[in-house]
Amino acid sequence: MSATKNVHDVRIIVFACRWCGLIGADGAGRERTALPASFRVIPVECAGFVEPDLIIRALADGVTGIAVLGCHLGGCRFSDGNHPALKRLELLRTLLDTTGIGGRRLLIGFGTAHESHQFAEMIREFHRELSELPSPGTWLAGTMKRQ
Amino acid sequence: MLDELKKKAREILKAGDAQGVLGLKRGLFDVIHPHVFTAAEELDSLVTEPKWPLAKTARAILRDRPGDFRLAVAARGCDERAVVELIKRNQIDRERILILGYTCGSEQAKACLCSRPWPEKRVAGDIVEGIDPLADDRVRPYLEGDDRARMERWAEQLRRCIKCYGCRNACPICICVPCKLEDDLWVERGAVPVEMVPFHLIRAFHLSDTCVACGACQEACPAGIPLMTLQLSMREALRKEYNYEAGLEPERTSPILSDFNREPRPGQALPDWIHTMDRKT
Amino acid sequence: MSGADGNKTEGMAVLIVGGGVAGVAAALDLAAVGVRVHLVESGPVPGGRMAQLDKFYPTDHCAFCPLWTDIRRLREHPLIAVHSFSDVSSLEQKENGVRAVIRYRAPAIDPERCVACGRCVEVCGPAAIRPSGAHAYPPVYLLEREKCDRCGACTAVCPSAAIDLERHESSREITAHDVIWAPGFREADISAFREFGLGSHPDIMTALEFESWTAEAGGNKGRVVRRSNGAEPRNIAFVQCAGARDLRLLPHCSAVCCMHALKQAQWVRRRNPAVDCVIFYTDLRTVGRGYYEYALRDIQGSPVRLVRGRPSLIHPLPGGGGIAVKFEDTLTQKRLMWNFDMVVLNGNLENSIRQNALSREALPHLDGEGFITGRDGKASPPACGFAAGPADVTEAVIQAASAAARALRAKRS
Amino acid sequence: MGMVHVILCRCFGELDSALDLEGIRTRLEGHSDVASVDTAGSLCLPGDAAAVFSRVLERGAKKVLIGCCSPFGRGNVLRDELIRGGLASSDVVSVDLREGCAWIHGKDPAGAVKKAWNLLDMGLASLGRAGRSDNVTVRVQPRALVIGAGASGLSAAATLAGLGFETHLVERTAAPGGLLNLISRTYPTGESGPDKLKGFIGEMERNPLITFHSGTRVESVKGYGGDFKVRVVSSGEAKLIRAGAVIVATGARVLLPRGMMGYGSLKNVITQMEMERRFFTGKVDCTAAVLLQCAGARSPERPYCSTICCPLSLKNAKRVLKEVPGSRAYVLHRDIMTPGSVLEAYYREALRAGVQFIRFDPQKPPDILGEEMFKGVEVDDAVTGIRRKIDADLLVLSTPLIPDPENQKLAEILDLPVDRYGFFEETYPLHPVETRVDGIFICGAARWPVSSDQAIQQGETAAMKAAAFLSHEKIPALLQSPVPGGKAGHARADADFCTGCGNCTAVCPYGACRLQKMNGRSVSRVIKVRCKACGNCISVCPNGAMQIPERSDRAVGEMIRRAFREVC
Repeated sequence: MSATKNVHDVRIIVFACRWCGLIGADGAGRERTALPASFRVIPVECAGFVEPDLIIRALADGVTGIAVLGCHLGGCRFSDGNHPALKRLELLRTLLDTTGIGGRRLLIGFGTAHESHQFAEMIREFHRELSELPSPGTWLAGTMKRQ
Repeated sequence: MLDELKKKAREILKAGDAQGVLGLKRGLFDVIHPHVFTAAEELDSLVTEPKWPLAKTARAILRDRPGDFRLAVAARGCDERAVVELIKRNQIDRERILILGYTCGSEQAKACLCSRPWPEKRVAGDIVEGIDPLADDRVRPYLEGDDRARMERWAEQLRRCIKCYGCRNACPICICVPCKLEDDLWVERGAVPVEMVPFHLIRAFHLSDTCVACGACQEACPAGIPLMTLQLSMREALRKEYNYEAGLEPERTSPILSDFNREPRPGQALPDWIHTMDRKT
Repeated sequence: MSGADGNKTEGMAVLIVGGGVAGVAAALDLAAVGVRVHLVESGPVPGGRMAQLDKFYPTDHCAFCPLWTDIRRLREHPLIAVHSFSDVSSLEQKENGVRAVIRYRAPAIDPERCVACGRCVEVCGPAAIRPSGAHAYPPVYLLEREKCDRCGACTAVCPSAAIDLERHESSREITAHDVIWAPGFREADISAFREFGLGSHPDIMTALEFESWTAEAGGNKGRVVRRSNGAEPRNIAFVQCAGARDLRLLPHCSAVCCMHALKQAQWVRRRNPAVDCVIFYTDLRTVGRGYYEYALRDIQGSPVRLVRGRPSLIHPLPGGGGIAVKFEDTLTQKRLMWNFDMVVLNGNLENSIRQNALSREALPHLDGEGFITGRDGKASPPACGFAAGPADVTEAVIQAASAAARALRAKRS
Repeated sequence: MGMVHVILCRCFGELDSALDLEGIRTRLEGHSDVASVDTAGSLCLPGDAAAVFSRVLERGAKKVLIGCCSPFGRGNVLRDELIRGGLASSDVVSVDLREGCAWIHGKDPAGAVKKAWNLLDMGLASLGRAGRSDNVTVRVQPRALVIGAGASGLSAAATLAGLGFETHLVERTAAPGGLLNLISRTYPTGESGPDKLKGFIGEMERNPLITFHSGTRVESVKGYGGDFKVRVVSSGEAKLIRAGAVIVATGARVLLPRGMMGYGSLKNVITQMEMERRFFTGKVDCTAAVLLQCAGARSPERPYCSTICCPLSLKNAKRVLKEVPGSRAYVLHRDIMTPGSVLEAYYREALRAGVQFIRFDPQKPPDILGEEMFKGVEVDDAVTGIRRKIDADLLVLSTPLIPDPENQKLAEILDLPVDRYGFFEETYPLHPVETRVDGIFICGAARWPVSSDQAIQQGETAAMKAAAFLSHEKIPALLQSPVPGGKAGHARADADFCTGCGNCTAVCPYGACRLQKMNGRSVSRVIKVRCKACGNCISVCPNGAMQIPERSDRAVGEMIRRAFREVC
């Protein structure tokens, strides 16, 4: 992997809950905020829908960063379904830290991305941070050839 | 300690509390293997060395014996904790199992990096001080230091994995049939060396809140990969956040399966806004 | 969902005046049992005051969060007709129902055809077109007629032919079996009371002004700054019962403002811990579920100071050095004067029935203090939210369903 | 040949140039999953949906992928109309190409085009692998069950009967009325408690739709919203009631302040309830009464304000002055909680009637004087700063309403959460009487301390919400959802994969997963009606046995893989 990372190597998957996480992205779009095209949004019903194994699988498929945008704790329409989700994702961050992949590759934003400026700033900062993180290296990149 | 255990086992068999005692037997040609002792006399050949995880064996035995068969298990601390986790996961019926706990020696504790080398229901042996696994120098290089170096160190270890599933089969808590690691969606089939991230991280995360740190996976790994070290950081996180340790409290389900009202973080208010970029919005 | 066989609700219709949180709740409850609803909303989209709030207590949510899903249910429901930009010009009680004339102030930009592409904004000289609120659902563009110089550039550039400057008022008559009043509240004008100093300094503002000034979706993106010079304030005074519990103007207690001030103080502390907040109260009324602990969290958690005493004079200091607040702290009996960078006046809330019912006979019977309570024995139409008496969001939604039940039972018997 | 009909919106040219729709269109036509591709000038104006429908039927495509604008903009207009027209919601996917792609990446056109292709490819991946949950419909039992015949229970039953629904009213004690039977006068109108309920009790006896079960307790509740099987027991004999909706109106208890401020040790120290009994019997016999507010409330053990003690105390203070000529009445308070217009006017009337209000600092509570008989109080008046000594011959403690001790048991029976004070908890703001179990509603003091008028009003509120359930013969499970537009589907556990570990039963916020014995081992089974498709069970299921067909792991895994694929 080239030492200096060009912009196309950053690949962010954003799991955004349809009731709060997605609103910031929509607002940012309507205000024509210019953001790097390095993220793809997958809408989910609730942050609880985001399976930790899927995040691990995404890392192996060449995704360099995952953001999970859910509702504010106590604001989940599914009767506090986002509480266990938050606990799981924080535990997954510990595991990613231990193996050196870096918990910072998993961004958890509960109730913090519903405004367009919040979403825009978060994506820019996440993009910058990921481009500074060491390149995923062969072992993390796993089997890119499986496309 | 061994004869205390034998005495207790004989009492239980005689009193009919259990129809069988699961322990290690020194059989023909001094081969040691797990055995269900049904008669009191047989118990002379009961041994407690080497360390052998018996929880999963106990589950299998109880599965194919009639409903009223009760089994006693000669269990070390980690075996007992593994049985408690299996009870919590409805794999073993609480009434049909009895724990004959015996303690481990300090060198065994040092070998397994064990912090609690004694069972709750102790029948034989005296309690020895456990060690703090995170402070051990076999573990520290894999948990501290800078990300880049740590990632390389883990990569160098995990690259030697030959996907023999030994770790999964030895683990007393890994009970899923079929297992996700055999599914093509999660781990590519037939690729050796294995896709390190999915195989090892998915397996490690599934056991994040159930691993009793018995070290069976590490001992079973032919490539000698420090697999238990993967779990230690998550166990530490659970202990620090919710003071929960797998296998200790039979009535308490894992804290990450419930909301903050039922399983709060002691001493912390409900974290209402979370932004892991450590930027206070 | 057609009505069930059990009760006779087919063909029933109810007129709801006011599309705020109470009106929306009442509309959804009635439609759920198969009753057709006419929801008259004066603004561009339903949401009312709650849509203007940034956060709301006691859960510290974004206010639009629970609201927009209910507004979406409203739009999807086949039985509910939402009349935006409308109000009730006349209302006649008939023996089996009500005949109402709804005045529709047709907007220049038709919300059903506007695709929010924003091209009209670029070509509009006098900048008379702006997008509706940050989280209006669906997003529409509004043309302010007074700024518009009718040049027609926008009409030409609009791809979906949504703009028609000639569109004017029109009226529409509907018959319904009953009316539910839910017009909500507005801030009474207390600039006449010199001691509050409203209007004498840009940093003296009412609660709703402060809410939109520091809103996360607002221009300052959640930052707490002074309106006079944009600098960060050192301290903020929240003055309660400004104009309320005061026989000169509003004898009632507006019920929501103590908790609202606590919420605003808490949010100021979250956004800028260096700002000191002082709440001048008379009785700190924290009555609902978790409200008192919300107040405790405010006081013990972060040093928000409570002073029991109504300021006697709020006056900007000459030379712009801030605002002087003279008051007696009735718990220490000391007369003090402190300087504040910002002052927020809470409490001057009155219901907006008169604003919604334009003609005399459209006005329902009001009790002595201008609310629809039927306290003095006269029959009063079902009402919910501030129209029936000061109430917060939870109370308003509870009253909405009970008003709907009363309207339904009256017509079935 | 694929099964998906793709329709791309040019949005009057907004997307045309920015995303090179023609290039994408030709590439899509070559895609294996795609049956046909069309572009349209707009998709959200009246008449557009009809055009799309005709083309979909013409091509016989089963699934539709729409490339348009954001669901918060007008991206839902066409999708909702297609679903109303008959297509299943999992067979119509809309991809946000405008706000989420063309506009947000205006400065990086190459990146925007690649992203548009990837987003459409992901939409095809999810459409291709979307199954469909079988749509269970609930046959609604057209009758309601109200637990508790206090003010809110009676009002709920009367309202439901008034709306034409058969109602069973279950009361633990022998007679209806609850706490109001003991209240001699209620504020603000002054009507007596029993008089206030006379109308409701009369309605209960007269109306054939209401069946009253006195001395009856709820033993168990099975089933789900629309069809609850409730076992009630009265004097040992059990009955089964099948109800479409259940209303919890079990009320609350008044705290007996034993060992507090002389209660129990000093004579003439009573609670407000005993004061009411004195007014009933007419033996008030006191010349000077001190009414002490927040007795046991707003304290560390009960950190909440109980709403009714201040207005109740104002009423009793005024009555003492009126009924005992020459008497004096003092209200010792920390804040007078009379919010709103009606209660504030009531407070003014009490002031004019001559009740004296003394505010005290919670850190310096008043001292109670007297050895066996209450003699008076000494208190630091916070407003004047002087220490006042009041001699009086009656001390009335205003104690808060506390949750009924049986709430915990009933909460387990109904599988409802109680809040940290012990009252039943609502699910979500703007839905104050609804709970996490559809079809079970809470009202009155069981939900939170309320006045008699509020209890009656909340009874009507809960009845109205229950009527929404009972007024439908059949309710499709897919529409019982806390979010608009219905549920994404229901979860389903694959019996051979499931090892019975119970993770899903622990994590499900709705208790929709239950473990069931199946040939010797326990297997998880999902109650489709209770499941709201929040996805938590899928995330904690170790071997993927639990899936929601509309959004399986395979679909999302494939979407991730295609997210950054090169345009081929």
